[in-house]
Amino acid sequence: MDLTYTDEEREFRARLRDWLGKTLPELPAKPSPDDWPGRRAYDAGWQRRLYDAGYAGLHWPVDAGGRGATPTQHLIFLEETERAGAPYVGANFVGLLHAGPTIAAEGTAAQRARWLPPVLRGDEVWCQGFSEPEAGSDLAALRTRAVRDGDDYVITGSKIWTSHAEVADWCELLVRTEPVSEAVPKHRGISWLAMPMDAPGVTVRPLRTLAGSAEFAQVFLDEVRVPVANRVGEENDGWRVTMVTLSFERGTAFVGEVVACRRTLGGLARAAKANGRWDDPVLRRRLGRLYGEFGALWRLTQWNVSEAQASGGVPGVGGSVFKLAYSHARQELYDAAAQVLGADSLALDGEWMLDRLSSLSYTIAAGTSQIQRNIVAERILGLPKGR
Amino acid sequence: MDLTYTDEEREFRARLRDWLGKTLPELPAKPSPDDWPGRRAYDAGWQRRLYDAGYAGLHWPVDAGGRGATPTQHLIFLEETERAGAPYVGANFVGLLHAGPTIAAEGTAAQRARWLPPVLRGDEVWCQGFSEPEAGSDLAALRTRAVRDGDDYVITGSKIWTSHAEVADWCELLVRTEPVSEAVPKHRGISWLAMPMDAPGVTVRPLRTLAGSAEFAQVFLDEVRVPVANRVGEENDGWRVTMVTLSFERGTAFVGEVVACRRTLGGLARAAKANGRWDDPVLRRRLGRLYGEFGALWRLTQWNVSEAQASGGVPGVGGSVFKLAYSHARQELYDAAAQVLGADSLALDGEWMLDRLSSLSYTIAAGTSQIQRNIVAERILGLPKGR
Amino acid sequence: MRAVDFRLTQEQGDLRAGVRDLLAGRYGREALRASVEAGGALDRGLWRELGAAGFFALRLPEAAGGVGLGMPEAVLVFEEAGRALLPGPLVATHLAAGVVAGAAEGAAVVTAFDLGGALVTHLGEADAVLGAPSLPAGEPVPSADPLTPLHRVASPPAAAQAAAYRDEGALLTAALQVGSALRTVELAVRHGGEREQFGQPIGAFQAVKHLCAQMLVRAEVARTALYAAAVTADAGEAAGAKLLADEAAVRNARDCLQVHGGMGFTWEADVHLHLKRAWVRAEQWRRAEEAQELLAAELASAAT
Amino acid sequence: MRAVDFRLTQEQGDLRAGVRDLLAGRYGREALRASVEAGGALDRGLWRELGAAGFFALRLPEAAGGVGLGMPEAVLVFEEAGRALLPGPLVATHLAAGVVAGAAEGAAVVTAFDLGGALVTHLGEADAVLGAPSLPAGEPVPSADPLTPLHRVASPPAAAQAAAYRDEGALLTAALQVGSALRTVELAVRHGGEREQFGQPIGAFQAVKHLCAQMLVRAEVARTALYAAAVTADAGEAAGAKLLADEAAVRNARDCLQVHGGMGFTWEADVHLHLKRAWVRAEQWRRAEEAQELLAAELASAAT
Repeated sequence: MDLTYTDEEREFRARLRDWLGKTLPELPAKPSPDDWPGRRAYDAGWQRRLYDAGYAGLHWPVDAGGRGATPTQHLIFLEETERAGAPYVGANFVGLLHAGPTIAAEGTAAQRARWLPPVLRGDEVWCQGFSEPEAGSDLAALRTRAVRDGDDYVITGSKIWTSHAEVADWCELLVRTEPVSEAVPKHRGISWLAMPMDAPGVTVRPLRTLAGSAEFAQVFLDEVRVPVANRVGEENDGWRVTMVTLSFERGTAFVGEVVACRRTLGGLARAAKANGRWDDPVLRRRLGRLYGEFGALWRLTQWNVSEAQASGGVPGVGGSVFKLAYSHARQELYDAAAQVLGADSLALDGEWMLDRLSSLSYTIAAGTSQIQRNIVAERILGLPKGR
Repeated sequence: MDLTYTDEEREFRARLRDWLGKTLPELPAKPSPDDWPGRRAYDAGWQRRLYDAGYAGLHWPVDAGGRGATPTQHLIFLEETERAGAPYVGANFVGLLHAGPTIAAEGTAAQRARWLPPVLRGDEVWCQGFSEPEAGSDLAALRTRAVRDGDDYVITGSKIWTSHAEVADWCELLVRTEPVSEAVPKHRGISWLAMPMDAPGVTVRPLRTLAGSAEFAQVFLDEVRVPVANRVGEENDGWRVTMVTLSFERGTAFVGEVVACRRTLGGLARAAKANGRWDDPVLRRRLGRLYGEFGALWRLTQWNVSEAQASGGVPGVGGSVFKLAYSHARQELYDAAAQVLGADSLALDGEWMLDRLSSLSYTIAAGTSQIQRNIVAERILGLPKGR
Repeated sequence: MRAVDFRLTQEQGDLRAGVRDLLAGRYGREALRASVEAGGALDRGLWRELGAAGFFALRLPEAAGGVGLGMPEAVLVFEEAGRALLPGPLVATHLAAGVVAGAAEGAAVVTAFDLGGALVTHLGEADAVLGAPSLPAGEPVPSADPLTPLHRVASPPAAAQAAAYRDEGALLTAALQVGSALRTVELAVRHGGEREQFGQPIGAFQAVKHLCAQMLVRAEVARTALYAAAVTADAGEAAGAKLLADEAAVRNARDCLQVHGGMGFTWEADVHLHLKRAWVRAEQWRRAEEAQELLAAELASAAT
Repeated sequence: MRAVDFRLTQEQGDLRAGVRDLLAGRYGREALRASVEAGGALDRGLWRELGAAGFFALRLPEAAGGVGLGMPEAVLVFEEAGRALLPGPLVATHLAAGVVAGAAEGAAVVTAFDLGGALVTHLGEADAVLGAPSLPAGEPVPSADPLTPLHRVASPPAAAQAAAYRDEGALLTAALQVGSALRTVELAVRHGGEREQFGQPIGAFQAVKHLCAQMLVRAEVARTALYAAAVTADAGEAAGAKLLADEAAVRNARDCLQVHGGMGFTWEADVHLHLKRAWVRAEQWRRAEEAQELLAAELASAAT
């Protein structure tokens, strides 16, 4: 156990802080939430600055164009950018955190050369086409069908919960290349494809969330042709390829958010002092407890990163433990915020309610809490599967 | 909706209150918790007084020797005896609340005549032989075997969680009279027998609970002979016969306890005022919330009784809703008590800790909360059974 | 001879069924979604129909042109309104019947300072504010609940203004919450029975089953507290009913959302409407800590 | 180059394994149950062996005859003691090493006024009370925990007496709680895998599975907080670790009991020993509300 930073890490942090201090004031104004092209341009601009400064793909391997930084350096990066209020990864999320790492791990040299550099430069945006209306928690039950026709797959089906579909260039798409049968269980017969979003037959329909915004879309696919060369990994081996991506999602994707939550908690304390509710021990102790809990979650993040560091970068099922604790704590944070604000929490001119609404997805998205508990119970604790 | 009492009910309450005021001071001193024969004698004495005053078997049908009172009168009886601090039903619990009502509902005229009057007079004590070490939540998986031999069943097996086994005269025993097979599912092939506890082959071994007392026993049966005439209901029909009893257990058995909990809550408020913790809003509001919750549970009891009144006396699955809410509230009550008392809650010279320990069984005994939730989900809400 | 009987009388059952039919016909799902898209704007025609059906005049004496029924009947009616997510300042207008002209008939829309501060619901469409001498000016603010427009007034009155109506307001609001809590149980159970994952309806999984069971437990305990408080008119019981009903409505909407998974996170599902409205109602008339303190005070006085 | 690394060093791993082996050999289940039947009476021979193994002198400098290790190593050792339900005033005696003669070697049994009042654990067998000038007189009272005898002293000292040791005492107690919380996960998982009902191990039912999963989550979050606090020696982190560890130990013991069903309610099962001890420890050094207030104060000062 050693929570002190090396000289090298301290220097990395100092340089980054310096750069952020110079760069952030130069950024253009943030676009409005509904201005998708504007958001894409803004996110691309930020990514380009990171690229030029040598911070793009920090944790990607060097042979994939990344900087080969240690997980600890990556953690420092996420911590410092969040503290400084730098832009979120935004439209580049899937490219940098899902599709990119998948291609880096499983793609051919040609595929890496084609797809990775534009992601790092912020030139191309990816979206994710995994979930389907009938295949949510049971992702492997997906039905979108790809039929081989010469050098192409011809794809028909639909996808849901796709962020940034309106502005994406590419979609990391899971399709069924072999129908489920007695001989082929549902986890087999799936393939991973890179689909150009401007291909004929692709229709994007925005999906309005309970927060009133169109953060997601449904993507309808009607005989879309995708070259076989766009398949990453072997045919019918897409489930394994996907799991690489998903374990990234469950491992380190929440680092910045934990930092953000601790900042939120500070704002909450200030608000409670301002409106007098800090004097109510019920509320004060509730916030104290949350402060302790988010402190522990920040440490758990460091722990998971230490583990990832030791295992060569791929986070394990420990991410499920983190996600269960974090998603609950985050919802509790916004419940506490509502208690601090009282009736004022109902007015959307405050800053909290939209975050509270978003937080409702935390126990659902990227594997519901129920699914996470199954994973923890079966894969970590070794409890038997039910009949 | 009418929560006012009729003149007749008010008169019933007044007479009872009057009788309790005269009778309770005449009772002998309570025996110590470990003095089983003393406890039996004490409970029998109390039951005899009830019998002589016309309160025994209040809610039993008249043709079973009961008073045929309405459920509301029964509720008044339980409320007033609890408020007055009258003795609990104690050793007569199974006779009056499980075995007796079962025999009244399912027994022959001869069986009723033999077994019911001594229960009402407090002369004979019953215990319950349902659960087995390997058949807990899955009660129907019981293995204790009864083989027909002339006019007797010859019984071998063991039972667990049997209260008052040391002093009981009779045991309401569930046995397997037909082995489980393809043709005979486990719910079939069970019979209900009245077993004399002094029969050769019956061995009682006390079972110590986490509260340190021997409230329960294991009962070992080694070729015990029980006359076939002691069977209530048809052979192999014991599961249905039993369900009559269990629905009583889940329906109205907690009435007195809810009254007791409200009294406990009052004592807790006094203790908190005395040691100053009442001034802590965290604790005060916690107790306020519990006061509201137990108020609602008392009303839910009345509701269930109203339903039972309308359906002819047999409480339905609504008892599961009550039990889920009540067992949780009761455990929360003792957690709150520990908060009121602080470190003093650790000293067993206080009155709370033993009750706190007992309350730990509430989410387990008479159907765990997990089983109750299955019942509510499947039988009330109609959700499908899992594969 | 009648004994203590918690069950509804024939007349009460008929009343409830009648209101349910009325709302099903007049405020079904299409009307609900139209209200949502209209930002919670009230349908004055529907408001008058509610008035004509006795919704607001229910507890006014017949001599005063009312229906002459009591609080037990009122909570049944409001429970139905809560189920249907009927928008508008229903409680305030009901309390204003016989006090503010036009309220009883549904000709007037009456709101109240029931949020304990500067925020007022439906002020833009209100003809009066309960207990206020005149209609205050207010700035509209975006509302968390699409069915409850909010205004912020510059100088809110002293908290005492709505105090006279607080017990009854809290109880009727609890009825709306109970209706919502019962409705979200139904929505969760229906989805659990229909949605298939891993080769069976998700309602067959214990995780979903047990969530639904606890939802029913919460709703039934709150409903019992509500009915009892309506009959006894006891302030402590009313506070307990509000507390339990707020918890049931909010928790059940949350669990219903969880059962619905991603679908529950969409604008199209009704779940979020129940949740947001439950949040609003939890702040109205008597908040959780106020109810707990009132109950604690009752406990303390009962214990001495 | 070493980076920030939360994982145990080789030496730390060896230390933990060594302590686990020592306790398995010297304080296995038979010894545990013998302690229970003896009402928590201490085995002085074992106490001296613990002393010889460095349990109490672990953090004393080598120059002072100690082992010269730090708090990170101490919490690992105490975690193992918590797993094994090792009885005695372990924390107080450890804190007394170098202060009270004989404590470091396990020759003396030292208790403390760590319950914030008149109750003291193991006073009947203690040679000293940490920070007290002399051994106070006390009356034995029956204890909720069969492994923790209690005395009530006539005139308890001012709360300040144990204050100097509070942060470290809370942290080491948190370590005991974490050990217990991890152990009850193991007990629940083992029972869930073995006990069959309805034709399958009960651990195959989601209801049991999800209970166990949440137990692990609680224990792992608390463990992380504990290790971090041991490294940073930050008072706020120590308070957070105590708070989370208390919750984890108590809740896990409760859930473990639930998974065990009726068997968990028996004296023979070890579950109740974990629960009762967790209750005792939750009252020691820093109670939940004290930890919450300390954390709130830190939050407030960090936020300004």
